Amino acid sequence: MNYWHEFVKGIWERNPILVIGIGLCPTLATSSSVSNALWMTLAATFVLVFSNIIISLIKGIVPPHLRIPIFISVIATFVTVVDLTLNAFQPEVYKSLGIFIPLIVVNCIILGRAEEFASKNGLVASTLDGLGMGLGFGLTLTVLAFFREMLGANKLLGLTVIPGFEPSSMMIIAPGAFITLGFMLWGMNAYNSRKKG
Amino acid sequence: MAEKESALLMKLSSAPHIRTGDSVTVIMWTVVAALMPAAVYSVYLNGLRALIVMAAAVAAAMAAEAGSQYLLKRKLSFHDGSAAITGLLVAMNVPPDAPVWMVVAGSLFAIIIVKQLFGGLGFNIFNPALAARAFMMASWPVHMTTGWHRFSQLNSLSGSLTNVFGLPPEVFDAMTQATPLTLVREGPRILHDFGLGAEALHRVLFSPEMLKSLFIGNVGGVIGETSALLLLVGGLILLVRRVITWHIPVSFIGTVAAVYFIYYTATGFEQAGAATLFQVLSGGLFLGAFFMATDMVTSPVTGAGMLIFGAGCGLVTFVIRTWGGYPEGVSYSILIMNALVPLIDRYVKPKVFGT
Amino acid sequence: MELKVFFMILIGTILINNYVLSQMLGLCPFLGVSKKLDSAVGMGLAVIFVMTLASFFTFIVYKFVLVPFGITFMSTIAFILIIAALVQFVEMVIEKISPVLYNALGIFLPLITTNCAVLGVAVLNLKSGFITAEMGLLKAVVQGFGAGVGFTLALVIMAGIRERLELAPISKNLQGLPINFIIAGLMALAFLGFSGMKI
Amino acid sequence: MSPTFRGGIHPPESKKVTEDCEFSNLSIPSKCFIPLQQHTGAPARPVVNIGDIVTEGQLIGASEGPVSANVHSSIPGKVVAIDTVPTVYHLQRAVVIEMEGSLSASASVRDKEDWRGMSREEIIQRIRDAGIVGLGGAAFPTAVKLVPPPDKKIDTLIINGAECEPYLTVDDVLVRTFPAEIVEGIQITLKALGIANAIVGIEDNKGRALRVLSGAVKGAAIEERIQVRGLKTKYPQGAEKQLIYSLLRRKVPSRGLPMDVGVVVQNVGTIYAIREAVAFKKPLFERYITVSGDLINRPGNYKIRLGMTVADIVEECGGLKGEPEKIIFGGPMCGVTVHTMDMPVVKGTSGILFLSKKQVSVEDFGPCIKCGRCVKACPVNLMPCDIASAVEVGRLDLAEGLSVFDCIMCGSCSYVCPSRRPLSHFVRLSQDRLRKKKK
Amino acid sequence: MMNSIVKPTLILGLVALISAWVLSLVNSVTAPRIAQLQRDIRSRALETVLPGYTVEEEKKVTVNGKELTYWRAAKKIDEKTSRRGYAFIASGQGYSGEVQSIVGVDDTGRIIAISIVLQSETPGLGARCQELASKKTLAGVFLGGNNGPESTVPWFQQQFAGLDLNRKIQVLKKGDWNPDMQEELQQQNAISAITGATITSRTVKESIERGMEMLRSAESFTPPAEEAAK
Ligand SMILES: Cc1cc2nc3c(=O)[nH]c(=O)nc-3n(C[C@H](O)[C@H](O)[C@H](O)COP(=O)(O)O)c2cc1C
Ligand SMILES: Cc1cc2nc3c(=O)[nH]c(=O)nc-3n(C[C@H](O)[C@H](O)[C@H](O)COP(=O)(O)O)c2cc1C
Ligand SMILES: Cc1cc2nc3c(=O)[nH]c(=O)nc-3n(C[C@H](O)[C@H](O)[C@H](O)COP(=O)(O)O)c2cc1C
Ligand SMILES: Cc1cc2nc3c(=O)[nH]c(=O)nc-3n(C[C@H](O)[C@H](O)[C@H](O)CO)c2cc1C
Ligand code: SF4
Ligand code: SF4
Ligand code: SF4
Ligand code: SF4
Ligand code: FES
Repeated sequence: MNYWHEFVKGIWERNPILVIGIGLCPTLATSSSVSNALWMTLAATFVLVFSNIIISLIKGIVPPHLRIPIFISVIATFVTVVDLTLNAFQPEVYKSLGIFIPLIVVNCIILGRAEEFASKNGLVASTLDGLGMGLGFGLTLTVLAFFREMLGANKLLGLTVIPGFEPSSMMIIAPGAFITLGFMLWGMNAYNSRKKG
Repeated sequence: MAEKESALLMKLSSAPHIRTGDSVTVIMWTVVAALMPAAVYSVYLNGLRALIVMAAAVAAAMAAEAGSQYLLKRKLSFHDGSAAITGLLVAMNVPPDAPVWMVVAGSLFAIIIVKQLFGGLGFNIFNPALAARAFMMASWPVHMTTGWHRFSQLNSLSGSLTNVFGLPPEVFDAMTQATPLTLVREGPRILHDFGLGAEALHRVLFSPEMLKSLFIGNVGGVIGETSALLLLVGGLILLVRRVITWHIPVSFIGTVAAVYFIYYTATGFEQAGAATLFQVLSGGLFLGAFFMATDMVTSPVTGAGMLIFGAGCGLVTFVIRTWGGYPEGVSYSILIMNALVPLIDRYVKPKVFGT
Repeated sequence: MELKVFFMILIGTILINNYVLSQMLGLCPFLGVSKKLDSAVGMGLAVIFVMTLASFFTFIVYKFVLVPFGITFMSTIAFILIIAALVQFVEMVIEKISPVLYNALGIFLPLITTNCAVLGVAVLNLKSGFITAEMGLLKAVVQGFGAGVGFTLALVIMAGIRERLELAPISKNLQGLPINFIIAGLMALAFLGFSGMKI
Repeated sequence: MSPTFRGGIHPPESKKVTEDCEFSNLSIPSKCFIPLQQHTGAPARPVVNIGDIVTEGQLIGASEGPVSANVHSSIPGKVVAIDTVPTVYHLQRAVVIEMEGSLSASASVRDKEDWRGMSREEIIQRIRDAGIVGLGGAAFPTAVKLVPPPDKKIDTLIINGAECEPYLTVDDVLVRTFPAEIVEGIQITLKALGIANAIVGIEDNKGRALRVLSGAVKGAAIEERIQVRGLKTKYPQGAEKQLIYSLLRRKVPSRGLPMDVGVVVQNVGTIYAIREAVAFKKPLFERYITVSGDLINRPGNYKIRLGMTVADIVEECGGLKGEPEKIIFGGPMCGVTVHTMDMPVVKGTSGILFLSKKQVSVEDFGPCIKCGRCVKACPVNLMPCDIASAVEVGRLDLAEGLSVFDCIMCGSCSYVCPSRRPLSHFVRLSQDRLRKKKK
Repeated sequence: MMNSIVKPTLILGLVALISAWVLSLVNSVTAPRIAQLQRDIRSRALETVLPGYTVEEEKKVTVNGKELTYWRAAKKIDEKTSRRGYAFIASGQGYSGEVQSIVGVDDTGRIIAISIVLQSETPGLGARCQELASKKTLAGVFLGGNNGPESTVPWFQQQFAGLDLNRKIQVLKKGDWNPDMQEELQQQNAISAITGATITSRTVKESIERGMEMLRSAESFTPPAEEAAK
């Protein structure tokens, strides 16, 4: 088993958003600023890694037909841990991520990893897989947030980028999110088809 | 995308062998010409600034069209007039004092994102100029909602609105700085500050002077909407030249009038007639109904479909103006109905002869 | 007066804060099932059905089980399990009662469990303060129904547009997801027209 | 207002050029190429051999099978070849005859027979023998049309004098020149059908023809009921489904025939030919045509022998003013372009047009801008824009749902399209492809 | 048969139990903090609008069926004298929803400060009522340019400090506020509206005036002029 590969595959080659096309709602909704995106990455990666760990540990004793409900319960438990912790210690972040924290539960990246990987692989591989996928998700999210925050608020992490530039506030609301992601996917396709020759 | 059939069109050419004189280029430039009365008048009313804004928008739109056609390796057809219309309408949809960079951004958005990405002329789903307006509205709301010109004093077409009702000068001043539709919403609050009731507002808004001003053209508003009369002239040119059909303008304006009349009557408003007329003449309804809802690419192809489309536009306009957050609903109503056009076209088809 | 409140909830969820176009919820099925108009309608109906029921059951469980026992922190787990069970149950019932309906909706039902709009409406019902509100249950159910209708509206419009675009010469790399996102963006732009609406 | 149908178009009429040209005869050509198929259905079987001497009007091709028509020699002479020649129906076998001997068989030479004494069968047999086919364009064997299946009850004969195609004036001049003959032809046809009602439909722009024919109907004291009615000038007023709807408000069902609503439609030229066939036993070997267009030196309406080539006609009509962009058999809306001056005139040829670049459309086409003009123009309420767009990207499945087989190929949609899209061509393409796919 | 229903239920129950146990542990740590935070928001706002005062009691007053929550506070000037201060919650319907602020007034009816605690106005327009006048730029932070001082009170809210609620407050359109305008506006007892968001600006002003009206029915104020006369 090539542990390095398990880690990096999620970042580009099997990037959950750009390649597999899942987990779209949190991607769009939490990319209005880089700081939101980073917090979301942290939250999702936490859930991914720990649910992968638990699931790879208990994979032997789970009755096959109860797989899904049990996996969902495990995931939901970690999501709730994140939810409560953010609410207590990062109230501002909690407020701006809104309902997308509980919705990590249905983010199919996580369930998908549990099903496809953690329930079949060992502890180390599953942990690395979770980390890699989380990073891939987070990286995409952050790049998207970078463009949206810069064009939509002329800010990055709260600091003005170009004094005097009047940002297009559409970029930080829904239409901007959709259009920017559309362009990112377009770029990805163009890059891939060029590479193929 | 399957391979185009062009190769199969024999050189010999199939019947019919004669064609109408109307071409896309002729149609498009006719629309530009029909917009000219209102545009020229607007320059007279709002000053050279309006001309600069329009010129910049048109140039940007045509350049964007040429550039994206070049990059997407399509046939160059930026001179067919459709991009010019889009640019012109982008400009006619912003306040006279709008910054030039903003209309340029609007034109680029319209042509590149709304039109060319979808395949260029004929394939766009949304009206490019209106999508650009919505884009600018969401992006730079301050520039889109300020910078109106007050009712002009130096105007030979229609006399300026005078303070016939003896309102305090500050009040009159404040009121004539807004667009008529903004006034409907904000007027009561302005008056309230001076201890006056809303009736004073209605006396001004629905007065014959105001209606005349709206019709002939002397109100604050976006570059294109200052004179209902000249828009009507342009619209009639399009009707006579058969560029557009009566269906959309008649059902759009008719629905707005009908619904407002019912609304005002039902809410026991005593000046229902004048108020309805006020609603019909303001807010760029004529600009939208004659020049933008009629964009054939983004409206249904059948007459019945057009009637439904126009009525839908009218209804949504009423809803947004009456209850919505924006004072003006024409542009959003058309955009929303644009999204429904594929469904309308799918279900409203003429019955095939003999079936 | 009360009727107006419910009407406002409906308008709010369908037009003003449309789940897909404004809240960005339920995007995976929105993009996944909008290729054909027929399946869009089927999916839409299934979602309306499940969202309405989910609003009802999650509300009941929250108010009468989680709150009295002081375990509101279990709400996410409870909700997702309720939704999963509900979808299973609905699937079984429909299969028994109406094979025709089952054939029409059946394939969409499993997809709904992982549709974040359904969990979203359950969570939003909490955030809207319906739990303590007067007629809260009814408000929650209306909100669930409205959210489903809003989702369906967006889905059906999208399907119409996508069917038409099949004939358009869109660049190869832009076809599929990229252009669909741009359409969604423009639809969202159009729906901004309803923002700030008050009746 | 004159009756009409929904849809249709108003192309420039361009009839002024020839509408006042009385009929004149073109010289008899020295060589004729007579195709064995000049009609819808199976080609005729040649009954002469190379080297045979034939007389004017002699049978040279016998009809084969239920839908076919006889073919006759149009000049006296010697069969020099039975060869494949280009015709408007693509490559066809044709009998080539070189002029020899004298002319004898023209109708006026024979004595008129009393057709009232003949039985229906006898009349129809004469029509069949004479090789009459529809002269309005479709060239369907007329005798077949006159014997509808027993379950179809015919009650009305409609005479198509609409002549809605631009440039063509041959039907107009025919009605003005031979009103009495046409009335008699109608009477014969009514008798052949065993009914008494006939309506002649003529577009309003041919006021003189309307007046002359109404006069002729009134003048002849006849027992049949023959009406002459004006129609709104609009293309394709002459298409039979539209004509029937305008005159009787009956809708021929989708993919049905006029007889499904109790009607038989015949062109005025066909009626004239029927009279000559029945009363004078004259086979169809000559017809009147319009020669027009901006490039012909002597446009007009001429009587010509079938099988005469375009080159001979050009020579007879004073030559061309320049290189034509298109030479068209028929009208500019429905007609077909020919690519060689050796093309022979056949029974269904109502006119030959020589048009310069100025007159015809040669532009490239662009994308559909969804203006809906084609939808408005289509007389059968199709959505030509959608059909064409679907075919263009190879989506036959979409075209199939759009009733492409109801298209009457009138070309109205293509005419009005501001984007110059060859819509009717795409519709035909979809028909061909769908037929192929079914097989 | 029995087994196929009982066993899964038991297993799932067990999973739920474990999860509930884990979560209750986490909850026991977080719950007090969450409650604490909720209290803090209000007390911090009170501190902002009544600087130097000690809040004594929370009271409610009902006028025409409408309820106003307010706080009485006092500030020591010297050993003997102390001054009263009040804070109340003012709320009004803005452009797209409720706009709520906490307003501090002294016993002469002058605004000490306000703090907008709730709004859902349009970003870029009405939402600028909470905008800080920050001049920090990315380049500035990284290259160490002159970033200027950062204010902690949103500029729109700062305008209200010192206005006299015994007179009507005027809403003028002078463009975005800057410190140079302060004096002139104070003289006119006016604020300058947020550009393009007159509705929001007006809402804040009107809600404060309405709140003050209600507060007057419960507490008495000595206008500055009378105080001077004394
Ligand atoms: C401004 C205007 C409004 C019209 N309103 C109507 C109408 O409400 N109903 C109607 O049947 N025709 C109306 N017409 C007449 C139509 O132009 C036209 O006669 C009708 O579309 C029939 O078209 P057709 O000749 O292609 O069948 C209106 C014309 C104009 C110029
Ligand atoms: C588009 C179109 C236009 C037509 N116009 C005429 C016309 O003007 N006059 C005419 O006699 N036949 C016209 N026809 C042919 C008629 O439909 C019909 O075939 C003919 O009148 C039958 O008479 P026939 O068999 O004597 O030719 C047209 C056909 C089509 C498809
Ligand atoms: C998209 C949009 C959002 C708006 N948002 C606000 C808002 O948040 N607050 C507000 O007071 N007015 C808002 N308005 C209303 C207009 O800006 C209105 O014209 C303005 O309040 C008048 O202020 P002015 O006199 O400074 O132009 C909005 C208008 C639009 C079109
Ligand atoms: C009657 C008419 C109205 C038009 N209205 C618009 C319009 O509102 N906005 C626009 O961008 N283009 C308009 N166009 C131009 C053109 O149709 C438009 O750019 C297409 O949508 C691009 O595919 C119009 C054209 C015509 C003929
Ligand atoms: S699980 Fe959720 S995020 Fe993943 S594809 Fe399905 S709906 Fe989308
Ligand atoms: S062939 Fe032409 S002129 Fe004759 S009927 Fe047809 S369309 Fe009319
Ligand atoms: S689709 Fe056919 S019938 Fe309709 S206008 Fe075109 S050619 Fe004529
Ligand atoms: S006439 Fe041409 S451009 Fe107009 S809808 Fe038909 S095909 Fe499209
Ligand atoms: S529906 Fe997929 S993440 Fe929301």
